[in-house]
Amino acid sequence: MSDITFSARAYCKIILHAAKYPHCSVNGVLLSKSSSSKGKEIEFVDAVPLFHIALNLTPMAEIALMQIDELASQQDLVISGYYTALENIRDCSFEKATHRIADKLPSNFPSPCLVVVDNTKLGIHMDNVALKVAQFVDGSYKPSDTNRICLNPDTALDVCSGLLERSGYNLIVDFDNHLDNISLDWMNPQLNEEIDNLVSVFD
Amino acid sequence: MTNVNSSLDQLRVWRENNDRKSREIIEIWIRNLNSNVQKLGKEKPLVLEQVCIAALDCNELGIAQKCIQELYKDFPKSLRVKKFEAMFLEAQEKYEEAIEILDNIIKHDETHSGAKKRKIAILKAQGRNVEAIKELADYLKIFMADVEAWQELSELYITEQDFSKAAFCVEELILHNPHNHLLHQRYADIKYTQGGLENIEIARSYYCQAVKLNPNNMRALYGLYLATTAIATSQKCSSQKKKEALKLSEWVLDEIQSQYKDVEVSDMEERLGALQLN
Amino acid sequence: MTADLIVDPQIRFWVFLPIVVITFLVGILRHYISILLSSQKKVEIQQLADSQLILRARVLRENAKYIPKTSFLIRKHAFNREEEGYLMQKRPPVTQNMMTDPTMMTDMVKGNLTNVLPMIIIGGWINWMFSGFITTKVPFPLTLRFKSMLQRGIELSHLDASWVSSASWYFLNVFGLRSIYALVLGENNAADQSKQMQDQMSGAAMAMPNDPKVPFKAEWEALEIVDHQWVLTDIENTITQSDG
Amino acid sequence: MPATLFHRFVLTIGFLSLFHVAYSAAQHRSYLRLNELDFTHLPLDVIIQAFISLFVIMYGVMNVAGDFKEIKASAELENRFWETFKNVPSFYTFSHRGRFLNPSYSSYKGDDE
Repeated sequence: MSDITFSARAYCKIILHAAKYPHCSVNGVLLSKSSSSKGKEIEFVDAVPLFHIALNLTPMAEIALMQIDELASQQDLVISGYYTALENIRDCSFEKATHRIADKLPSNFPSPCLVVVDNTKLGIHMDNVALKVAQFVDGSYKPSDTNRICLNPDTALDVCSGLLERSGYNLIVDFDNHLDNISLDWMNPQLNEEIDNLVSVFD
Repeated sequence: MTNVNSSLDQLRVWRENNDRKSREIIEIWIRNLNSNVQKLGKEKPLVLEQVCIAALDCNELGIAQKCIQELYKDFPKSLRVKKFEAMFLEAQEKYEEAIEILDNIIKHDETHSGAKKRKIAILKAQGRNVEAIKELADYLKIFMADVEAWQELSELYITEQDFSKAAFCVEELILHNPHNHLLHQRYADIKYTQGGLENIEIARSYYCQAVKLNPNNMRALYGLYLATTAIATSQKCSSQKKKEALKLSEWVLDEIQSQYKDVEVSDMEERLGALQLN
Repeated sequence: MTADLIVDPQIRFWVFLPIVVITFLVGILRHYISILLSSQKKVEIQQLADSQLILRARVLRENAKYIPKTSFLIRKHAFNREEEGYLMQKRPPVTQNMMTDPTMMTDMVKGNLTNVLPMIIIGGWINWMFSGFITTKVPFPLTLRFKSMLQRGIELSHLDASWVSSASWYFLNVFGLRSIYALVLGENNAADQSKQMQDQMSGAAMAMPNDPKVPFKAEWEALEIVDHQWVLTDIENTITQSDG
Repeated sequence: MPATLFHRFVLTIGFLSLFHVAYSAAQHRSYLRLNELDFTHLPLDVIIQAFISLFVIMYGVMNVAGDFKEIKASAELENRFWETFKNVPSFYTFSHRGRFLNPSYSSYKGDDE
């Protein structure tokens, strides 16, 4: 049974965001199709990287969520997950990863996911998914089995490695970057193109 | 030779800005400086230290070792170089040995703040944030005017979500550097996160100050918008206050829009429209 | 144009310039000798903490207007509390006997070696070598009282007071080259003798073990009378107005 | 704005001209002394040259000395961002993801695995 699916875009953005700021904790939100919001099956089609500076302060998160929500709803997407990568390489516990955004998600989406990057599994050439997922069931986040996680397409890992090799992390823009320089777009259109190209190459 | 000079210029800019561009620094080192260590001139120790830290950041232990050796050649007895040796051990997660070296330094010179800071950093690296906070607070009882330490303490408190103490640390930073818009904005962020009408009003004032010091601080503009709308929609406020807050929020929205005027980002109107709906 | 003295140009080359060069070079030499002899002064951690405390108190006093009133009051309380306030803490009086502490003795000997000795030797030598010359003239008239200062070694009661004798020229150089040393050797150099002289004058106070009580008391008083006025009270209106 | 060769040249010319003026003034004084005339004022051309060289020097110095700083105390801080401001070198830790991006580092080998 595999019912938590990450698209190449979502997966690459999470990993690249973690790779761009190796010495910081980073976070962001995951988007899925709003039509698929039934049951426990979920497919994350995109990710929006949010912050790498002072994650626990809320004002900018509020602003970011407002804007993301607006844009997502236009594309029939909904914020359905929260991802984070913790600063310390040994840290990948869900307790430290919880965040106000993760606590608020259930009001927006029935069974959202909390995703933590497993720092120990990272590498330029990855052979398995470096994520840990907890899904919101019955009032709390419960860790999900790793074999429930899968990637779509299967080549997403190769795409991600390809991006890491050519320093693709310099392309990714998170909301903090946008606030420092508003001409950078946190929707990452350029990176999306790059990912789509690579996906078609590996197909 | 021109390569070396331009590399040194680039490194100097990053050093002075505290930029932690470790990957780029290592790239420059390998490409231009590694074979020209003797040509670094006056800046040699500074550059070596910078490269050493960057190398430890990227786990390039060979490069770090070379830097430390070069430093030892020039300053065989320096405690400062010894500190880098401790950091080298740290990067390999040999924390006990690192602490031993640091303790030696402190025994030698009781006032060596660098070594004491490294010991706190080791606690942080081990994930023992609470102990790190305690140690740092003790450190600040002696080195009360150490701005760096106050800043680190504020970051630690924010990660531990102890916002009132984080606010105290940022206040201390503001006292030392009252013209820095970043600090005012951070203080307001913390106050806003704490919530409650009183705190949000303080947040509004500090966002204003940040905007006044730097009209292009987007975080402060957005924050000011949030704070004013929160006041305008609050039930506990007098109508006079609400009216003022509303006026201010309209002004800020105009400012935000004019910031985005020359920027080509798709769907900008929708993004800003999301603000107005609330 | 009355009674204009013409000074022999030879004096310029054999008295005026040599004195400048000698004093300058001696200063440089002294700088390096004192670097060689100087021993790293150990700072006591308590002293360091005290100075940081005073710095923080001063910063608080000066920039208090940038933080909210409650925050200021918390800090003021911490500093000025009756019993345990930072500025009220009692220190056991530190008494250090100069004779029992060998490092202090050597420091004193070294200080004398680098400061007083060369001063006497070079001064005496200059007086002996170059005595009795008129070297230069200050370009403005001076009253008679300056004669003892500017015309040391020349006992001519009719000479205009603006003429400078060689011995006085030496002393003018000793004191006047300070900024040149700062330029050549950098700030805080040891060649600056006049600074050393000032230290010697207040030497008694400096040599005493550093007692923080007095500056603490001053800082305490200053902090007591600070009237907290928050600068951000009316900031909302000022920014909307300033930007039109 | 870096000091260009041109501005250095202007500055040198200015100083040379100023020294020339000083020398002319001294010449004038000695000429008066030799002719036993009383000093009233310097000749006009000397004064004019003095002023011109003054302005030339001012122009040169302003361009050679480098950029002016803004008078507002906060002006310099406007170009600082949290991106760099948050970095405190003496508290850097190295137990982070940095190592996995090192190509020679295949995967994390912790002793707790």
